[in-house]
Amino acid sequence: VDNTGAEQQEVLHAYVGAGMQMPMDEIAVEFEKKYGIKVEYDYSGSGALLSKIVASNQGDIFMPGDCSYVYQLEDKEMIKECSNVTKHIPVIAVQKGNPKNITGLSDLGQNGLELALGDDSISLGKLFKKILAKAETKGLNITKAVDTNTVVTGATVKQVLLYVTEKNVDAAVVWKADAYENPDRVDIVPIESEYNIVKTVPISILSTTENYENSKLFYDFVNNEGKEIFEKHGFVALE
Amino acid sequence: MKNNDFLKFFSLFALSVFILFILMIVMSIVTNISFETFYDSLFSKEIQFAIKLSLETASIATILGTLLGVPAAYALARYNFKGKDIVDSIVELPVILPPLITGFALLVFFGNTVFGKFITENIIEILFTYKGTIVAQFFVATPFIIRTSKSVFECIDEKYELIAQSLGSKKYESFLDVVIPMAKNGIIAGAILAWARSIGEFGATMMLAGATKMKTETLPIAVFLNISLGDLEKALAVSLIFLLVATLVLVIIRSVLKIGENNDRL
Amino acid sequence: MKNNDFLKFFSLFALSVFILFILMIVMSIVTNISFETFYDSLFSKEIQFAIKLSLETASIATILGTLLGVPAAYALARYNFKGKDIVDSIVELPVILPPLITGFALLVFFGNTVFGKFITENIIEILFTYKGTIVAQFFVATPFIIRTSKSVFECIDEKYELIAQSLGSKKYESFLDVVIPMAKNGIIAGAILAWARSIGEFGATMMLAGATKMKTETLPIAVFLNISLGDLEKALAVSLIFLLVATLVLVIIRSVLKIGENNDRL
Amino acid sequence: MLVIENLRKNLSNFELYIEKLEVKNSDYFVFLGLSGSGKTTILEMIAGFIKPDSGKIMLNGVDITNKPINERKIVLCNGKYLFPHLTIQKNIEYGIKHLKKPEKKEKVDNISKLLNITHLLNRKPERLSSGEQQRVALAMALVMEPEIILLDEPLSSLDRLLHEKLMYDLKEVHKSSNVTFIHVTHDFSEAAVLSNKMAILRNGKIEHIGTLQNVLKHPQNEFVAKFVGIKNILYGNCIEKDGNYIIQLLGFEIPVKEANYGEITLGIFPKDIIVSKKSEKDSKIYAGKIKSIVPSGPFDSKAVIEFNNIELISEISNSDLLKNPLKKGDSVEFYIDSISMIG
Amino acid sequence: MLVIENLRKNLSNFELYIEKLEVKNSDYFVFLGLSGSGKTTILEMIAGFIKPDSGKIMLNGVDITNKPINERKIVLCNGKYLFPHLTIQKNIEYGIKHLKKPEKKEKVDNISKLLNITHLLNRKPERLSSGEQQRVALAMALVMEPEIILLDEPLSSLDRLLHEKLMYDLKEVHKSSNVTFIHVTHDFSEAAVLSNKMAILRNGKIEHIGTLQNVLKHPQNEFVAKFVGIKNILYGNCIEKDGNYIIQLLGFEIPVKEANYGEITLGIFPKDIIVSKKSEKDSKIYAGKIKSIVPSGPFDSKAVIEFNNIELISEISNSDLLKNPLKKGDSVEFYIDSISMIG
Ligand SMILES: Nc1ncnc2c1ncn2[C@@H]1O[C@H](COP(=O)(O)OP(=O)(O)OP(=O)(O)O)[C@@H](O)[C@H]1O
Ligand SMILES: Nc1ncnc2c1ncn2[C@@H]1O[C@H](COP(=O)(O)OP(=O)(O)OP(=O)(O)O)[C@@H](O)[C@H]1O
Ligand code: MOO
Ligand SMILES: [Mg+2]
Ligand SMILES: [Mg+2]
Repeated sequence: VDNTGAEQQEVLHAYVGAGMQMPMDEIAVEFEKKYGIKVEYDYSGSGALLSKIVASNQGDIFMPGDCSYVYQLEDKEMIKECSNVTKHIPVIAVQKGNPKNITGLSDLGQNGLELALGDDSISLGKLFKKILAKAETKGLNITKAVDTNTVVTGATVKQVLLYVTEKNVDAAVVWKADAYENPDRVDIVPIESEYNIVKTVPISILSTTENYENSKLFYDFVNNEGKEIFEKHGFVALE
Repeated sequence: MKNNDFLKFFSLFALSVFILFILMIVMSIVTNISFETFYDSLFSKEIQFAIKLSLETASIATILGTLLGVPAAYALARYNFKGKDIVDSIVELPVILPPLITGFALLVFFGNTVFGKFITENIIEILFTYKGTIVAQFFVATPFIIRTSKSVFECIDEKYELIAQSLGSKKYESFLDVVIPMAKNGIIAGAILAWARSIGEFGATMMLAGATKMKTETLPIAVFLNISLGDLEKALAVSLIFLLVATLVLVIIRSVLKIGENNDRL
Repeated sequence: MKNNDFLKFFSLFALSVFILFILMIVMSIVTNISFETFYDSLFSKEIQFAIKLSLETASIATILGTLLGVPAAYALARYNFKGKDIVDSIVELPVILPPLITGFALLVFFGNTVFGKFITENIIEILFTYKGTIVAQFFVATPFIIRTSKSVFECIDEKYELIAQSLGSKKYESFLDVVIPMAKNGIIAGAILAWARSIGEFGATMMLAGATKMKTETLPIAVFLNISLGDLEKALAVSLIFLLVATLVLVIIRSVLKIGENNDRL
Repeated sequence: MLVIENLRKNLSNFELYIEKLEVKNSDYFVFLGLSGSGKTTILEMIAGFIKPDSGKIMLNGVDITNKPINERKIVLCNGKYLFPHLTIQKNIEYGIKHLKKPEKKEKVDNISKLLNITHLLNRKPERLSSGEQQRVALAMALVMEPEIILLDEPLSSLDRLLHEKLMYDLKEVHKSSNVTFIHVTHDFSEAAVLSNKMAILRNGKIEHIGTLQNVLKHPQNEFVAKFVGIKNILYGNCIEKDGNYIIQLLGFEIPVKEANYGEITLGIFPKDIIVSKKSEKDSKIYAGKIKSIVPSGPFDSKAVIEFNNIELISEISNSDLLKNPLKKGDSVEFYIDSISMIG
Repeated sequence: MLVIENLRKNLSNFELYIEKLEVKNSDYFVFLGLSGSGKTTILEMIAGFIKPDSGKIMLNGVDITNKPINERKIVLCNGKYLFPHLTIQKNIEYGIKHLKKPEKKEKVDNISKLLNITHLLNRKPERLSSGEQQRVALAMALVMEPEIILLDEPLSSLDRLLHEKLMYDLKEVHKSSNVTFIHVTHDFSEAAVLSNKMAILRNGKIEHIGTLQNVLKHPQNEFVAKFVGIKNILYGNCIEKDGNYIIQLLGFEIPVKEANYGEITLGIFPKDIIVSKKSEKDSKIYAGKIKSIVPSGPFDSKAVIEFNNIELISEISNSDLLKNPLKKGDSVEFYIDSISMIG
């Protein structure tokens, strides 16, 4: 089963947020071409990955959907190095053709609109709470209305998005990159920049790594060549 | 009998190995929680809600599954029809299917098909409510009831029913008067299994009902949410709570049944 | 017999309702896939790998589970010891525990406890390899083998063993010569159940072995990854592939066993 | 009257066929047959548990072949199938559960007294002996006052003393009710004691229907003869001589009462070959030689007597043997007390 | 020789206790008892299937009480427990599986011929009749050439004809081997035919050990008497008179051969109360009155004779009744052919 080929081939174990499969798979191919080092991704929700790292005490690279997860590990002194790679931009995903004619954040308070959000336990959920709070300070009081309209909260971003693609709800707040992958099923409505808060996707080297040199090579590769690939997949790279 | 006891030694050894394995897993959970976290979790409003919701939905799903599954099992045990082998296999599908896929398919069915939409819109709101939790649990639990009841029905000599009919009962009367009481223990065993399966159900539940706090958050979902938060200790604490609640209920049910049995013998 | 057939009507009706429910779920999957997506998925390298890995790990886990579970079941069926009731309940724990919690606890055990670490570092690398998949599947599948085998052993009159011993066999010989062949069908039924449970196992597998493409990606994990990708259609296609593979294998095993049985009767 | 006509049932490689059978009301009818001869199958068709492939079953002129089980007024009772979850009281009440309480109580009380099971009413069936279970089953059937009660080997698996007691009880109960009893057994002496009429089954066919006397004296064929205990089967010629009928058998002549010309088959019970120097009834005395002698029970022995190149089996009581000991090779004289005509 | 001493076993509310029992080598020993009397329990202790609570079992001087089952050279055989997954051939070979192939084949062939099961060797047990299954079980045991073969009701559940055949076969097989047979049954006539010696069990205790003659003539107590078929139990005084022993019974005097002073219990078999005007042996003739008469089997009837305020049960052959019909109320004369001394 273990057909890693050459037995002594060096392998990196990287925990990567499941939402970044597309760009990261491509990066792994390029990286292996260049250095002959194989990268194995363990995809899952960022929080699940965090728990996994703490529980298993193993791994080289951690790339969650949000910096906060890295901070938590830093508190436990499990992070060697960390930098930001791309932006994660929250957007409103609506059903194809935008039947409810949603134009921005303010429309999410519409009477009878059905809304799916991320649970507070995932970064997207937490972030959206902050966005609503920010909007309040700027005079857009829709927190209550949004609360009423929220028919479901999901435990992963993909789950939240799924409810839109499956037409179970009218709109959902997701990362732009996720919505971007489903162009034939959802339309993207940006959140007005005055309210929006953008997250950054970090990459970090774990202190549990047993091969710092290779980890560092990959870390640098993602920070340089990787950014281009991320942009190809709808992410907005950081300068 | 020493030279002969290799079998006893070996089989008890195998049993011990597996038991130890399980206990180590449980210990892994227990030793990683501080009492405080456990206490706080147990008495947090959210977890109290999750306990209540878990117990309620699992019980309702089990009752519904029993009401539908027991007659279905009887049909499978007693009547012959074309394609019975296939029907038998179809009944088992929900056991084979990973809950994730099940939940996904249920979501598609209720959200995206004419018939499913009709139900959700006109009869009962299933998506994103605790009713969805029940539907998902019902779906994965009922096969256990059908399978167990079926094998009990097959064990009960059909002559008891025929003799009951010979004594003047209608067919459905002989079923209710004779078959059901005789199959009681087997049916209950199946229902317990189904209940255990229901209360632990996670994948399908999460898809269909969502993971909405204080609304559709069952104990397994609470664990998942805490894992997502990266709060390892709290996740483990909730896991332990789940373990205690489920075990407690099963032990109580079993001992109540045992007392009932002993009374029978008096 | 018209006035009497209410029972037949009602029980067949209940059965049909549940079967229809399942079929609708399956149809929800099938109708949302284009043939192309299905074809592409089926013949993609990744899915081919997942099929192979799923079949292999589930089979190995089932074999290991049988080797440990059958003697353990025998011990539970034949010997009396203190705390047997408790042991009986502990064996069932992996059935009650949501796989997510199981996988999580296994992860803590192998990654964070002295004994578990010792195993992973010195004996066998379990975390994030296909061996982890097998361990997780073994853990959730073995209770099914123990439970089924135990009830078959309890059904087999102990006199057969005693008579075999009377005819000169040692205890372990009477177990191997007489009990095992007599319990064969029950053990196989348990193993099939365990296999089905293993191949569908997702939560524990993902925790312990990770969701690494072309390495620990079983079919259910492939479904998960595709859902994570947001590629609904492909997720459904992989679900269908899973369904077909699992059903096919089960049908083949069952019909092979049936042929064997018929030969017995010749 | 129960009438069965052209009843046919195929079960894997077994075929049951009954051309015609009539059981009068209030009769005690016994089906006799070895294991697998189809006894249970017949009972279950009469009860309606299984459907015949073709043919008719009529009760008092009404065709009941396709009547639902619960409307036949025919009850099959079987002590092995008491309802295990109910007390004996509830078991007996089962068939009359629609009646009012006092009425039920009275009926159960009466029937329990009749069958001597009053002290068992509060127990569960598992705590009864097989004999008691059979009694309860009978009570369950009787309390319904059916037309016919069907009994499937009610006395098998009882031990000796119990067997005898329950057999006479059955006879009593039948006499005191006017229900038709149809009883199935493989034990000929049960049939002899209980039945007004019996049918001997083999392989799904009735070989003989008749009273006990008829079966003993005129068994329909060699199977029936062997079944009822005839161990000596001989072939002879029946002729008339001087106004008397005589069977010529291997050079000897045996006088018989009835005429039956031509080659005929004869049967002699072992007990009817009597070793003695003197016939009580002036039957002819033959001379033979003991070939072997072994006990056949506590009081009798089985002697094989060689006589004119054939072997005859005779039953000799042990008390006679005590007076006149016999051993292999001894010469003996004997006479034949009674002969059955086979066919 | 098998010796059992002070063997004790408690099972829920049943207690088995055997003070002393000896079974000689090559004997055919039969345990007789009703259901639940402890027959199976004794056999299983001898076989080693269950452990006694206390006491000793010795075989040829060696204490085997705690020996593993497979080292006892004692085989329990039971047709109900053939190994269902093996052919008859493999079943018979089971106990000699360590032997070489040709040797095995020879042994199996010989034993199969002896027991007439050669044609069954390739079948599975489920396809055999109960009689055939018992034969196979016997073959499985015999082929091992054990010291003792234990048989748990080998003839029960066989039908009449088969029962007789297999019973004589068992006797033959026992004679031709020199294995000790210990056989358990509830059927007294089986014991009468087969045993050299029998033990009658009740409620876990041996009530009587002896030969057939001994059991019939001197049953240890009333239970044994009833068990062997004595239906008349009377109490009398034995005195000496003119050099002869006489039992005074309800005003009459019955001459007996053996002395046994004081109040004694007597038993009379129904067949020994002979209705006749003339005693063959000059026994005393009594006069009584028929109280009831019912058939007791195909050839005999049971008459209750009232005599001097007691009831005697007599067996009268139906052929005698045909000659001299009797009915309720008739006066009859009878004599007593033989008396058993109980105690
Ligand atoms: N459901 C069935 N399917 C196939 N064959 C059957 C079925 N029931 C009975 N038989 C066969 O029919 C024959 C008659 O069976 P039945 O039970 O009537 O015999 P029986 O005289 O009652 O025997 P017993 O004395 O053993 O009870 C047997 O050869 C049996 O194998
Ligand atoms: N395992 C047991 N536990 C408790 N009681 C038992 C057990 N085995 C037997 N007994 C009881 O011991 C008594 C003797 O049983 P045993 O089987 O020896 O009788 P038996 O003479 O063989 O009867 P049968 O003729 O019915 O086979 C019975 O009262 C029975 O209920
Ligand atoms: O990387 Mo995420 O869990 O999809 O935020
Ligand atoms: Mg029958
Ligand atoms: Mg017994």
